[in-house]
Amino acid sequence: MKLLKAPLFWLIVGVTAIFALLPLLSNNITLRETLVLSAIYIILAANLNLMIGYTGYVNFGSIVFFGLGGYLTLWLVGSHHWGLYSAVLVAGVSVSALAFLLGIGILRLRGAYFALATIGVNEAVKDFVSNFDVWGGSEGIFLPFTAYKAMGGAGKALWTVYLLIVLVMGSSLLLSLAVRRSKFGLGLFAIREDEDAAVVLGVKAPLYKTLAYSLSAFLPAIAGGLYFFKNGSVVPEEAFNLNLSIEAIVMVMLGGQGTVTGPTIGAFLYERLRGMLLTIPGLSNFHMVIAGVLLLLIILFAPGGLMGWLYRIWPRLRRVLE
Amino acid sequence: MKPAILEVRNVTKAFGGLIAVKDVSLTQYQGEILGLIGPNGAGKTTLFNVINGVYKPTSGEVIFEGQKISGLPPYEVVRRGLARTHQIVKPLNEMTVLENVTVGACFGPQNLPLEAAQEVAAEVIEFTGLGKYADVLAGKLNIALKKRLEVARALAAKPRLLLLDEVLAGLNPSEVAKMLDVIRAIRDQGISILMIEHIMQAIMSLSDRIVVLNFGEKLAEGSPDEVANDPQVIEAYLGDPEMAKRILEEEEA
Amino acid sequence: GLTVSKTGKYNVESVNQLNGIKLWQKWINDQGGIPVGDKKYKVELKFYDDESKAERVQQLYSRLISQDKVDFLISPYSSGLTAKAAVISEQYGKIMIATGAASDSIFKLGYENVYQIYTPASRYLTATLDMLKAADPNLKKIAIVYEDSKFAKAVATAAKDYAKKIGFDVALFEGYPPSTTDFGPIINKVKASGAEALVGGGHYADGATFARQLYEQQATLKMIALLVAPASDEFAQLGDAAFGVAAPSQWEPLVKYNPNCGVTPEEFVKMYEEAYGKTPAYRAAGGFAAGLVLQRAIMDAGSIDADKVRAALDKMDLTIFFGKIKFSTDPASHGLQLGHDMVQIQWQKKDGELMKEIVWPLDAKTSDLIYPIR
Amino acid sequence: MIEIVSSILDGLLIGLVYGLASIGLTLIFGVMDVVNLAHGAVISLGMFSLYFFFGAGLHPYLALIPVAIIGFLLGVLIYQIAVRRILDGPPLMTLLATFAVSMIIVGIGTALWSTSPYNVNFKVQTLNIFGYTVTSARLIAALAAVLVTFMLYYFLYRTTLGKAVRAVSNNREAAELMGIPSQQILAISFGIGTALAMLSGALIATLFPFTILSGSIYELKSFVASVLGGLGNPTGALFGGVILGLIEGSVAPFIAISWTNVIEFVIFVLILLFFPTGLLGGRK
Amino acid sequence: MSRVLELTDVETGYGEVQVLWGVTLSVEENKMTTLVGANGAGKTTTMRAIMGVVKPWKGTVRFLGEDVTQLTPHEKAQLGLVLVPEGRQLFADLSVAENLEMGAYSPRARNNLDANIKRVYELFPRLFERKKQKAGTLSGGEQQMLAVGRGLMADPVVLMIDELSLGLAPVLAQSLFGTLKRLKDEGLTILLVEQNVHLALALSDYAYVLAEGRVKIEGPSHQVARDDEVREAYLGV
Ligand SMILES: Nc1ncnc2c1ncn2[C@@H]1O[C@H](COP(=O)(O)OP(=O)(O)OP(=O)(O)O)[C@@H](O)[C@H]1O
Ligand SMILES: Nc1ncnc2c1ncn2[C@@H]1O[C@H](COP(=O)(O)OP(=O)(O)OP(=O)(O)O)[C@@H](O)[C@H]1O
Ligand SMILES: [Mg+2]
Ligand SMILES: [Mg+2]
Repeated sequence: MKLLKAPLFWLIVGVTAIFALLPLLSNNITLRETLVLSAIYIILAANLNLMIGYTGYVNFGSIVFFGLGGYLTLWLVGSHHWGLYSAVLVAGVSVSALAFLLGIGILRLRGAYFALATIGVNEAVKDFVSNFDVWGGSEGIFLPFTAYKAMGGAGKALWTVYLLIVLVMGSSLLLSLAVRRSKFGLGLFAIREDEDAAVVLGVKAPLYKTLAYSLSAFLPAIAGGLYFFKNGSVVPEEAFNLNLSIEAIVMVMLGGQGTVTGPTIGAFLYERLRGMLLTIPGLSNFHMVIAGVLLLLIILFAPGGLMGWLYRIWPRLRRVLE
Repeated sequence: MKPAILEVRNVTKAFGGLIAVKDVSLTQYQGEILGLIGPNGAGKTTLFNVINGVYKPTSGEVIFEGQKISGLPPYEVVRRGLARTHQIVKPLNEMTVLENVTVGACFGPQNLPLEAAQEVAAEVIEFTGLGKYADVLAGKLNIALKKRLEVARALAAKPRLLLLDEVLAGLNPSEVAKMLDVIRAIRDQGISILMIEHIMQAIMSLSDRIVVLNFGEKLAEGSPDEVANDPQVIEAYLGDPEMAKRILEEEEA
Repeated sequence: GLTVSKTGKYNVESVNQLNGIKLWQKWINDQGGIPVGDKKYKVELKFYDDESKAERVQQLYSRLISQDKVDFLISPYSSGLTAKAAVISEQYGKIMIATGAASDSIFKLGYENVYQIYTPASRYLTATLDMLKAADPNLKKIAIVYEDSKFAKAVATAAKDYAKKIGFDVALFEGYPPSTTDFGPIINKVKASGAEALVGGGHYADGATFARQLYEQQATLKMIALLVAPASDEFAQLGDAAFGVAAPSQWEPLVKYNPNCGVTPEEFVKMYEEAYGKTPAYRAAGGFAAGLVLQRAIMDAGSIDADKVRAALDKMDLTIFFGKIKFSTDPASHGLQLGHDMVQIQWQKKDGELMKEIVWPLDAKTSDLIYPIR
Repeated sequence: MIEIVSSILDGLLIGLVYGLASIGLTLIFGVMDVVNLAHGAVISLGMFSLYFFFGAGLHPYLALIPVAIIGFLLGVLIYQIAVRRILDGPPLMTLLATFAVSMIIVGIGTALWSTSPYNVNFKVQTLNIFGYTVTSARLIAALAAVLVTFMLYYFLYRTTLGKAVRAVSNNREAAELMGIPSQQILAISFGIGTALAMLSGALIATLFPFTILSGSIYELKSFVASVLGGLGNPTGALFGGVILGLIEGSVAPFIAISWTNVIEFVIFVLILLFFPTGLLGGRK
Repeated sequence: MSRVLELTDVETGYGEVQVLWGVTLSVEENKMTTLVGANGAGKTTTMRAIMGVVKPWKGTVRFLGEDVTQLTPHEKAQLGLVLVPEGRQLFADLSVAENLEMGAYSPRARNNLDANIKRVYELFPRLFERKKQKAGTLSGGEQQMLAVGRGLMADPVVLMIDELSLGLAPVLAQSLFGTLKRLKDEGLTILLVEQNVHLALALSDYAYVLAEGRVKIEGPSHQVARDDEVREAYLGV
């Protein structure tokens, strides 16, 4: 495989290993809970990047995959007593399939219309689930504690889930890299730059972008399943939190869309920034303002995202950190 | 006579009330360079768009190598061996020239894997004289280079028929002459060419036959000489080709 | 340790609750701390802002446990956030006193370390319906309109069953989305249903808006009882629209309980007014009560060892200034509050001034129920 | 029957208010292709401005004038600080910048006013027309929406400055070459868009209680309304708002209220599938 | 005879890529001056530098004796320096009439709006027929007429036109050249970039040949037209 020769491949493997081993070896739970949120954000950003950065379609409502994955998983585990592994896999596959069908419809829209329609999809699903009694309606689904016992107790279960989330994170990044270096990725880039031209050049745009949409749903759905399993419950506002969706766009753009490294760094920094501001005492009332100001400063002075800025000051980086 | 590669049969294309192409039929033979001229807004580009599937004809059909292609989406049309360039260039701005051309090679009729496509792209780039720009982002090229990029991308697909829409616009006479050599070389590879052009010396010297459109309808068809001397064509399109010379003489007098 | 929603949608409620907890901390530390054997433990509080966001709660509770090494936990505000925190507390076997969380369902998931202070949702409106029955035995049609959130829906569903049981006809049973500001369509439906009394609501913002629009749109109802919102003092800002609106409340400053431990209601109110310059609402009382219950359990256990404290909590049967406290020990609903009961308040006018009066239970009332109100 | 009619009429009135809320958004998008994520925050600010002017003793409708002026100045400020520099940058950066502005506004608002609800308490008349009850505040808000849309239309299509706004939105460089000070025009447009958002917030505040976060609901409605009408098309936005309101009003009597949003968003997505640039057509 | 527009040692480019390497040229009143050069020689860039669309890195642009190097494009346009840009750049969603009105946005042009609009409609009766139509739906030739018409509305002191005949049918190109000659005869100062080098040299008074961002040859047009090097490199003979 040519992929194995890419420096970035090994970097991804390394970062994933660090995520897994650091809290494990030091048995540091705070670190784990901090990293789990980073990992989730990285998963969301990396997969969203397949749409925004690679295909050029801004998905405002990407969180819908995450939420549906969470719901399906908790429903299967909670009400049907499935094991976690099979539940998240089924959730991933079904959400991905659903995205494919949905994509056939809404990917005919372009630009801001697509972006805003995805908000509509997310809100429609959220409101539907709020009314859907099989999934507990607005009360959501709460996992009985026995679900953790089946995995050797809460303590062990949460470690397992953490490692799985890190694995999904690693897979998301490798997927980003693999797509980027493939013929499929080249087709997506062409669509991003000019869809009409791409079609005339022979790219099957309707199929390609629907595949990208569907692909970008798979791992977030699994991550949603794991994350909400860890939380022990899922309710509509948390599962389909539009704001988190928009924050995911912020992470992608902050790091630099279209690259593999950018969204990862963007997600990590964004989570750390918000998390740190929350725990610094004196700032309590103003942490949001400070986060906003910092974000604005970054945007104004590094408008190409962090990667754009890094590439500019150190062009050779482009070859290593794609 | 050689067999036909492309047949346009009674094609009409309307946008709302406006009929841009009206009942046009034409035939292109294998290995031929066929010129398409006509006043601005005559429907030339629209006809191209119908041929390669960007638009569905309102009525009529397009036959390529004996098979009906009208109604197929553009990506299917390319895969059958019919590539085109755009009058209003459409470079993939944030991708390099090499990547642009690779897209053409990758998704064309040969459906090459990525690496093979890159090799083909590199060859085509040399052939079209874009060699030193291979790693430049396409958005950074000037208009003339972008036009050349259009040609390179279409060529990389290894089509059997190539549609060229005003690829000479914006070139000065010497550059036009160089580009004519490139086009002839393409034809010598056995690729048939259908081209739209407003630069008369060029199209007259290059084409085997010429079709003239006016207000969406076919006004004339024939060899360059026949067309150039057709009074209808002169009135609607050519005007007085000797004007420049006349003005020059006036000034000097 | 605990997290507090200093920002986000729960900030008012949550900060009130924190004030109560802080007051307890000061009170006990002024006495030298919690007496355990011959030692006295000073109470130290550690809290973070959770932005009312679920994704932060687990991160911050883990931090409290493993980094700040707190011994006991108090829940965040709201059932939703408490459920997230419970997963973490359970994982480490840390005891968490849940205040500001009235859901029943959290306590039916098999958790062993979570203890509820509030009257659970299933019993929230039952007393209100009893009161209505007593005031007007002939009234039949009522409307139950609730905020479509975990808490309010649970309350409303339990109320519907109870209403049917005691002979009411539920003419309209409907939820509205939590972010609703325009109640026009709902009020149209209430009018169309022919209901004569309305119970329901959800949290503060929606309840206040609902009450105001019921008034503006001239819905003629004999009684209106809403969750949460009328129990807050801010509700008086609605002016005429507040008049006559009733609410179940976890606690009121005027209640007359005779505690067998800790402070009396009067003492608590006085302390609170001195500390914060305003009368405490029930959330603050709940905060204080959470501290008190924890303190009492530690004293009973004679240790801060989690197992011993847990045993003390399981055995607990107290009356404090907040009312009765007794936890379920049934494994299927461990930690659920069984002892505590709701009181009913109504906004009435004294000398043209809007006042909150206790109207139910009859032995605790400060004024008679006004009925019908419109 | 009367319930159904009044429900639909209520829907119409609230729909006009949604329309008003979305006009500012659609204007800014139409002129400079910026999806303004600070829109909701600005609407909230409009609500609070009205609250404070009212608290200072000004009649709420009179207070609309200073609110609009503040909105205009705020818009110009936001444009100059956060938008101007990156307008020519990568296409989505303005999304981030306005998101950051939104965080700053909401953050400051939360610190100052917490997230608890505020209320503008002024006596409104209730009108009773053929058994249909409507508050005068609703009627006035709806009429104001129509009036403002008309004025904006007149401005854009009949005045030279308005045409310059459209010219800049079509082709900034060409406008500059024709002597049109494009930066000034963009700042003015952002100012007008923001003023409209503040105005709509102020009008909503006369109807409903609000918190610093309330604007986000109207931001969402604004997205939907302006897409339905066709992005960048002010009349379309009003039209889109009315459609939203009518959907809400006409389904409410027949199904549980909590389903209205589902229906609304499903209809929204469906309409888009058939009219990919909105019902009245807008910018692509 | 006065020099209305003068460039001295102008250098500029895009990003880090330098395109112009010290261009010095001048345009005289009531004359038509032509800029000739290969693709990418920097003709368009020169015009953009004159207008300030790209800022000159070095050198000065003087207009009517004043140093205008640092002015923004709209300020220059208001002084009477008007460019009809490459690729037309119309306001596609505005009507023909509105496009013309926007051409006359600057205060000095607004005073003569009525007279100018009449003149433009006389020059291009076709535009009068279509004045309500959206500019974006015009055919290529009509768009070019509108672009020139819009430039004239600005009441230019110097009219700069980039690629007048690009993509135009021969008959239309001839008629536009005719129009240009008439405008010149009426006293307008014109700076022209045109790939139809034969015609451009025939019509103009003075010519500059640009190569790789530098002026290579200059002189009266008929002399330049006879220059052997020019004939080979640009006229294809
Ligand atoms: N998508 C469209 N919608 C509406 N009208 C169109 C569309 N595309 C082209 N037209 C109109 O159809 C007519 C023919 O246009 P077309 O682009 O085919 O002309 P052309 O012959 O290529 O002209 P030119 O030589 O100027 O390029 C024109 O009047 C044009 O305005
Ligand atoms: N926007 C841009 N960004 C980067 N480089 C550019 C840009 N526009 C032009 N260039 C480069 O500047 C050089 C000069 O271009 P310019 O457009 O001035 O040439 P020109 O003489 O007008 O050519 P043409 O005959 O093609 O119009 C070219 O090499 C071109 O690639
Ligand atoms: Mg054409
Ligand atoms: Mg040029």
